[in-house]
Amino acid sequence: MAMNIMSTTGCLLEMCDERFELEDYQGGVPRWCTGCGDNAILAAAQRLCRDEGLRPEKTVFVSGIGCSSRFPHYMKTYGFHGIHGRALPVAEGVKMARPELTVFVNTGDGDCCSIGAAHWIHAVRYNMNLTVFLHDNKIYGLTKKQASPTTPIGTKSNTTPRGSYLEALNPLTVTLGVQNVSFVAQAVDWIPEVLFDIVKAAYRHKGLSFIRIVQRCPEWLPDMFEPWMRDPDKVQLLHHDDGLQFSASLSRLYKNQLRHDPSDLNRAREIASSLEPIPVGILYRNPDVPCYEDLLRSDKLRTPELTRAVLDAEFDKYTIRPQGSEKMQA
Amino acid sequence: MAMNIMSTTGCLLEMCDERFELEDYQGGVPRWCTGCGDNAILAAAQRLCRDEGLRPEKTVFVSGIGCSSRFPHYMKTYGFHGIHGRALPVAEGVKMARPELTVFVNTGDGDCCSIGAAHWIHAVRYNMNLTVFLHDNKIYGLTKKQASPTTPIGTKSNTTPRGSYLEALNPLTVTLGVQNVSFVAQAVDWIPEVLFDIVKAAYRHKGLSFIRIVQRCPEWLPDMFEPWMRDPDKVQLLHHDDGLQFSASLSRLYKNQLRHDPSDLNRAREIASSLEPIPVGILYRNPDVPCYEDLLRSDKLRTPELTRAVLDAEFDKYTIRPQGSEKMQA
Amino acid sequence: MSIPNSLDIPRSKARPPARKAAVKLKEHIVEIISDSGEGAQKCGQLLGAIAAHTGNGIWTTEIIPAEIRPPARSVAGASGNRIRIGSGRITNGGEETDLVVAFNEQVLLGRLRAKELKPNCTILLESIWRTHVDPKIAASYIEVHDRLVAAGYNVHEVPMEQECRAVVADARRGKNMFALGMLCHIYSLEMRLAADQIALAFGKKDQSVVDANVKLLQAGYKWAQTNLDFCYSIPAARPTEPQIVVNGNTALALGVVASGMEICAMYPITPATSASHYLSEIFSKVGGVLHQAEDEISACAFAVGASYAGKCAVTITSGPGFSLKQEAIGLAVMGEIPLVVVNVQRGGPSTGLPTKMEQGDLMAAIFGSHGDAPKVVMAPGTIEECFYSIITARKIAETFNMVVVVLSDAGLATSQQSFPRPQFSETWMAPPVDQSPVPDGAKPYDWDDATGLARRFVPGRPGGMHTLTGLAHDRDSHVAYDAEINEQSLRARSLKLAALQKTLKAPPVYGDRKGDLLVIGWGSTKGAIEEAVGTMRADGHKVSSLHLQFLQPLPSGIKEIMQGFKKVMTVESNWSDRPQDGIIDETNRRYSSLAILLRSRYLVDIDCWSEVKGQPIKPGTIRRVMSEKLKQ
Amino acid sequence: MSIPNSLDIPRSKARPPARKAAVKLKEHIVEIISDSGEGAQKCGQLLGAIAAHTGNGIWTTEIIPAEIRPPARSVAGASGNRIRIGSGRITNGGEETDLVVAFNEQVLLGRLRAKELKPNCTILLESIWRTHVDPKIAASYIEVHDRLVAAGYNVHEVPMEQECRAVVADARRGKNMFALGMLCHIYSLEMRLAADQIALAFGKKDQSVVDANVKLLQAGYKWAQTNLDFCYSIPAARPTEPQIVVNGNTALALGVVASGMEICAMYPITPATSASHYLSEIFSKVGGVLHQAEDEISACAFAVGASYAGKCAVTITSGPGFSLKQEAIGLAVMGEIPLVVVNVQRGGPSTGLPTKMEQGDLMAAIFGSHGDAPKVVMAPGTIEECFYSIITARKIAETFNMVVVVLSDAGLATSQQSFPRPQFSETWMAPPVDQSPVPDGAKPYDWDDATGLARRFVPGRPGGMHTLTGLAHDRDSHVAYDAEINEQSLRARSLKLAALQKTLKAPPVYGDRKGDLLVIGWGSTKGAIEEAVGTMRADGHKVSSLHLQFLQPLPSGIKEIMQGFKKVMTVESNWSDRPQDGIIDETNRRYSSLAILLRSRYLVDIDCWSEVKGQPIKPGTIRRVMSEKLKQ
Ligand SMILES: Cc1ncc(C[n+]2csc(CCOP(=O)(O)OP(=O)(O)O)c2C)c(N)n1
Ligand SMILES: Cc1ncc(C[n+]2csc(CCOP(=O)(O)OP(=O)(O)O)c2C)c(N)n1
Ligand code: SF4
Ligand code: SF4
Ligand SMILES: [Mg+2]
Ligand SMILES: [Mg+2]
Repeated sequence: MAMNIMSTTGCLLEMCDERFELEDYQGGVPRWCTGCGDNAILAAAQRLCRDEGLRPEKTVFVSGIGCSSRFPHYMKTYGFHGIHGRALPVAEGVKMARPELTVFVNTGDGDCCSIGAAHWIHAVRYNMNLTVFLHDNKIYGLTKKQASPTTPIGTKSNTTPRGSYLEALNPLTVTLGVQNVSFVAQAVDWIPEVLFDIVKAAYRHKGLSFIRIVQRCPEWLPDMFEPWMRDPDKVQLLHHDDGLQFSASLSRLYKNQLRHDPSDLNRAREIASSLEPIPVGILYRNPDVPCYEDLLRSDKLRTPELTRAVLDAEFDKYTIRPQGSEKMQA
Repeated sequence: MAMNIMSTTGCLLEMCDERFELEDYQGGVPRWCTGCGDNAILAAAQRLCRDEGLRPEKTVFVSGIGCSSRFPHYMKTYGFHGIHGRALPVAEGVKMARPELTVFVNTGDGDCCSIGAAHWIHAVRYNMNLTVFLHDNKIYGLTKKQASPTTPIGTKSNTTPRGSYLEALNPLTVTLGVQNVSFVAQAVDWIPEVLFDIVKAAYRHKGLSFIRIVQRCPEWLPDMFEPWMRDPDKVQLLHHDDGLQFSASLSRLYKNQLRHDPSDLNRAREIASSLEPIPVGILYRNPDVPCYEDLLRSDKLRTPELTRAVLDAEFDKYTIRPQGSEKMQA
Repeated sequence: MSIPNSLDIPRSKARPPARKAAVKLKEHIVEIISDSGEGAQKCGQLLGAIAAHTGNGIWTTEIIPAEIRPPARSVAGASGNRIRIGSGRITNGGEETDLVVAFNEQVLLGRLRAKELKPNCTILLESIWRTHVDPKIAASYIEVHDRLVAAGYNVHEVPMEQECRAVVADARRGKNMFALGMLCHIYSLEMRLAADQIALAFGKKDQSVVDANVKLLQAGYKWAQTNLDFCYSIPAARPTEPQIVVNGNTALALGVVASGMEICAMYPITPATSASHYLSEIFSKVGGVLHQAEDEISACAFAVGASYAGKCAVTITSGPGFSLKQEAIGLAVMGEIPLVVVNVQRGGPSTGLPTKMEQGDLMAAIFGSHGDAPKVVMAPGTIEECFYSIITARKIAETFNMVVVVLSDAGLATSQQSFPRPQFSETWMAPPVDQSPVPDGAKPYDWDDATGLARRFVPGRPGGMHTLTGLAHDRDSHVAYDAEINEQSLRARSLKLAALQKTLKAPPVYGDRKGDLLVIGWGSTKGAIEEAVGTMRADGHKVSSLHLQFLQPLPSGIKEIMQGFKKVMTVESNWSDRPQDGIIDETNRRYSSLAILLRSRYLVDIDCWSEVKGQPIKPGTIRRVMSEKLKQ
Repeated sequence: MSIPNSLDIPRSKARPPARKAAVKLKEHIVEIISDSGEGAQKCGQLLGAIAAHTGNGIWTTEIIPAEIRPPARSVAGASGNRIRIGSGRITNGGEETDLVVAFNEQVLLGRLRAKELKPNCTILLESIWRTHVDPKIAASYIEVHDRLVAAGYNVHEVPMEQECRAVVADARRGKNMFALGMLCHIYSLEMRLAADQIALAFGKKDQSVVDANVKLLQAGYKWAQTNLDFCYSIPAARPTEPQIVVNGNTALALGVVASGMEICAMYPITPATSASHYLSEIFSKVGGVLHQAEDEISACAFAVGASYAGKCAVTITSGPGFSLKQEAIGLAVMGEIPLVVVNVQRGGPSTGLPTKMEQGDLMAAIFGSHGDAPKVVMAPGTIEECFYSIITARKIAETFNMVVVVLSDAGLATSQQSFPRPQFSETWMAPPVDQSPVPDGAKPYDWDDATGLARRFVPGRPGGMHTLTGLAHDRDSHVAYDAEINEQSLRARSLKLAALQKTLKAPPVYGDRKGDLLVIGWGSTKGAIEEAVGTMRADGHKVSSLHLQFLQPLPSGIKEIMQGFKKVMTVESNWSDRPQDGIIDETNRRYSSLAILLRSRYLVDIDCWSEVKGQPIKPGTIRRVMSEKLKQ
């Protein structure tokens, strides 16, 4: 329950009025498989909400369809569990209508990179102030193990019983190919500390922050993520004064680190191309890309008075007044 | 009309049997506006067909909807003028069913990069042996001047009367962001010689060759392309021993040239990002990416005999024979 | 070529211009056609505006070539406008054309072949081609001219460009105002009004442009006065209240502004797009947002998101886009999210006839989404209804938390008509988004047992947090696969339609409530059907018509109305098999859309007649159909 | 909790096991349920296979939890199988369960709440929980057990895991074979057959696995023999020809192979996907290609492209995917490209009930695409028809150059039934792609005036070059906006349906052709409806049924059949408003889908009854509905 610790000085800022606890964000009991990486993402999101003091009723998690898209049900905020592939346009609509709401998006590798690919490209282009979690488990989870665009080549699945045919799509390089891109990061579910740091940086970035989270699916791909988890050197942490900094303890475990300036797009694309080791951290950030909602929304309020005035001005252009026909035709 | 110049030696190759003239590829009279860049693309395609001796009945041009998608009607080959945004999947189906056909795709910046964006990304990924012309006039032509994803920021259109809001999408960097990409080039309609060279290289590449053609639309954007045409230095020709080589006369006019090795993906992405000057030539080529149709099609022929055999083998798995029930239950 | 052979029409050229008395007409249909870019559109619009300001009823129809820029002087290239001017209210485009001003003989041929000209109509034909340097062009002109004359058309050659040259440098671009001048004389329209309209139209440019155009206007007037041996007047009935003259798409856009909706998401598609063009001009002035999405699915999902967030949104499209939106529409139905979907229908199926009129999407609007997806479907019958239907749609959408589909069509989209200037009312708009805390224990889907209605918690309301889902769900919005819960929620969503239906009354019968034949229609055919019924009744036939604005749910009272008639039939612009085709019989005939709905509901043997020509159905055609039906 | 209160059932525990004589039964319904992953599915499948090999009729139904991996011991988590075993042919899942083997009390509770168990059914319950270390679990077990006993269920506690431990190390994973052994004893099934089936199922793994499982089987058999005081036998009728036992989706996939189609394009979606899984295993063996596209639109467009190129293709999906395909389907209609679209329906609208049965997409199949898009719609009524309908669909598609939609559903998809092993015929397949030169002067759309049929030129044919277009077009496939041409082509596409209809005859009436009540159905409800009619008739009621495989066009002869009955109603699994709801009356009641179609065509007052519970309709329910209708 929310603890109302009203300050005696009557702080004006609404956000200071109440403090929220983790359980204020905990919705239904997650129904993901044991060991499913989605649990770690949920924990990071709930911690973020708490730490940033997000009001549950002003926060919306929007998703598509898939295991990962069950996410909103497990939050105690507002949620929208929509249709397959359309999480991003729904979220854009929410944000455009109500810019004061904090909007997150949960989408899967099928949801985002397959059926939703057009929306993905264009969401990056619109650069609305949304935080996007791409839960990339490299498989179709909910529909029981079909290859997704990010499934590594050769993977046996129910639609590719002799191994999948194509190189995996790299969501990072595609995202970084979009002109308007403003924030791209990569995280892995099994380093919660870094996952949280990235989520926080993404949330604090104004614009569309796109986080690809490599997410384990023990149900269908029990062995896929093993090598990375066994060998910390297969993960390369990206650090920078303008990016993330890692604790000493973490650095002892993850020795493979690279200094990367998130403002360097060309370099970001190069790093993003690496499949082994996988880069983890902020690949690109440009705080100067304007947000679509700011460009599109006028400062006018939709009041009846204004509406009447504008309508009347428009009607005037098309009006024929009775006096106009004072003189009858011969 | 096709001239049948049967060689006396009875050449075995069908392609040698007949020679085709340009008019063998000329269909209905083009209905594009005067000065429309689509005309130049049509001329290049017809010349390619002639020079490569493509049999009209074995050649298919597939398109979506838009001014540019009228293209197939103006060829005298087979054509498929489909629905908006779906040129690529239709072409993929044609090619998968009939790999022996030569299949071209004509698509517009709206058709390909907006409504068709998911198919675009995935067509690049499938890497089927198709030659794709992206007629990029930076506007919705057929529907009368709405901003497209490639419309430069600030452009006035019927849906952006106060100027378009977003940076133009760069089709090259997005395409180059797809892991399986095998051929990316950029051409401009107003240098027909280079356009043709690129079209030829694209056609000869086995795999999906994606050509973004900057195409003038004098009807809606009469001034947009002026600066480039006035100043040849705003175009940068890419040359390489493994890429294009330019004639002396062309090089006199287009002095701004850059040596670029088409096998260098990182460099290709950097060059592709340049908006001014615009790079023209082959940005990337990798002949080693396998084609989806080769991966997916078995060498089996769909004969009744084989069908009977396979069906019987399957039925056997599920069959209960009368003798199975010889013994009745108590 | 199909030039009729009636020959006994006096030709003007034989006679010297005489002093004329204006012949009084009840109405006339005028066309101005040219290559595209020559300004016939503008000329027609202005003629319509002048007539409307005079007090005449008008109906203008755009003549749009199929291509962006068809070749000059081509049969398929006619671009222009057609104006029906009448003494009283005009509700549709009427029959064939009485008088046409053509800038070349080829575009004229196109109209002839389309059978759009009356057999003996008056033709004012630009004569410059007669002496064209290209002998082929000159020959073509002379040949067509002579055949027209021979076929009985009342052809007047007009040296438009030549006359214009005396006034302006670029004579080709001035022709349209010259033509307007001629028409002002021919229809005895006031030059002052015409000059005012020109000033309004060109006011944005500088005064010299206005002046040049007025000069051309006067030259045309003068020429007609001097050279033509006829002129008309169409007495105008003085309107008692201010009118506005707009086309259907402008009316839709104004309706969006008036309805208080704040977000319109769209993807360009003909013939819907011009509504968005207009909105993109004005919407931001009231704090509205026009979002051009990357495709129709995204546009619809965006609108769904905005509506969910508390701002009921609208998405505007045409047939192909409507098909694409079906899944997202189903989500709105399931989530009980209010949503207005406008479908400006065009010829189908598939890409079909993008610029042409058809009413082919009614069944897709009702039944298009998979599963049981009850939604409201309504169709404006006039330009005025285009405006008000959006306001109604928004209100129903938010009252019932339903999807409301508004079916306009290409006929209404580009046609202009005058109607009383709307008086804005605050009740048109929704109250501000409710941000009050949700009462304890309230559930997001507290379906009312009798009406199926539930409240709705929009984000921002404390205590209302829940996750909306497209999966089957219970009153808490929790995913539920339970059999009973599934039936409960299907029932609730369906009951809401019945609840709305209880508030709807059958529209008034046009004509008597008893008779031999009742024609039922919907959407843009309203004016033509009622005009046809009106003339038939004037001729003594016992016919009436009923025009439905709500197609789902159907209002009650229709059965009782039908019982007053011996025969009932629908008249629609969507396909129905012709009974006269040999292979067609009662076991396989595919009826037109409304007929299917009415037959199914009322079990009455309702016949249908339909035409799918890409053109509005003409009153005369409907008259003929009714006569035949009466005889059967 | 809803445990019935009948108490007078003797309980087994009180009595010592006695020497038993097998009680002869006509049929029994058996369920095996567990947490998912515990193998109840497998046990059920094997039981079905053994019974089928014995010569019994069977119908197996999967019990699928809603989540991928629901928590252990959860009410919503039951995973398993339900097998109806009968003496004769079995055509549907039947009524509630007679005997259930449950691996824990929670999954059992779920089935109870879903009202899937007969009030006094026999329960074999794993007893290990009684002594569980977690006192909460033990308490829960005891509480449920006691209440079940009190409620009159015939509960037998079985120490399955404990008994298994004596045989294998991982006792938890062996339970299912133990259970199978018990069931073999209970139903007097032959152990040799059971061992054979186990060998077949585990043959891929090594022999030790087979041996272990056979040991478990024997242990179960023995236990039941020793400890249970009842056993049954269900006499089997010997089939005279070979049968195959597959589920509906496997039958569909086999149909695709048999039809000669070469390309299947799909996007994963429940419950359609398993058909594609199977195809992805076997299709390449016959030179076929299974393409998993990036979305459903792409899958459909891909199939359209392949069909256009001469290889009639199929695309398989379920409701939401079907909605998305509507635009591309319209293109195939317009281009007259043969195409087979399979929609394995699930609960709607929107994402709805992904794993559950419904017949909600009939109207969307007929009317879903914008404009007039005539297509063939057919629905298999049995597993066998799943197989043959694909062959028929391909043939119709290519004969008429039309789109054929095949509507299966989640009920058929995962249910198994035996039917005569098909004998492959070459005529099932299309001839090779025609690559001969096109005759001089032939046109790509040479619509026959009587039937609307046109030939088709596929790429590769010399002289046939043309551009297919989704725009309105003439016989040359040239874009044409002409009014007459548009009507001509709409007419041709529609006539083809009538031409097909002339070849269709009404299906046979099940029962007499005269009587008090005719029930009309379509699709997967066939078995249940006919069973209900059969029992009603046996009870002396004058009822019959008619089951339609073609929904568009409707075959002729239906009206004549209906005339033989006093009352006609449809029974369907899609929503219809309940007349007893206060707000519902004849002016607003929304009828179920087939009822709408039949009412509209035949103007007969056809009532409808429908249930939308996500479950196949039970014969008993239909019987009750018919009885009520007879009384009205
Ligand atoms: C339109 C539509 N197509 C297909 C589906 C079926 N479907 C549900 S989830 C899913 C893919 C899930 O994969 P992903 O997006 O990677 O999410 P995950 O389950 O792996 O988290 C599919 C194909 C659907 N519900 N709707
Ligand atoms: C589903 C659908 N949506 C929208 C349209 C309308 N439409 C036709 S062409 C077009 C865009 C054309 O732009 P582009 O692809 O750039 O081609 P261009 O005309 O510029 O060559 C649109 C939106 C349509 N025909 N179908
Ligand atoms: S199937 Fe995979 S992604 Fe889905 S819940 Fe289980 S582990 Fe997670
Ligand atoms: S509108 Fe533009 S793209 Fe279209 S034909 Fe004209 S010039 Fe070409
Ligand atoms: Mg996934
Ligand atoms: Mg374009």
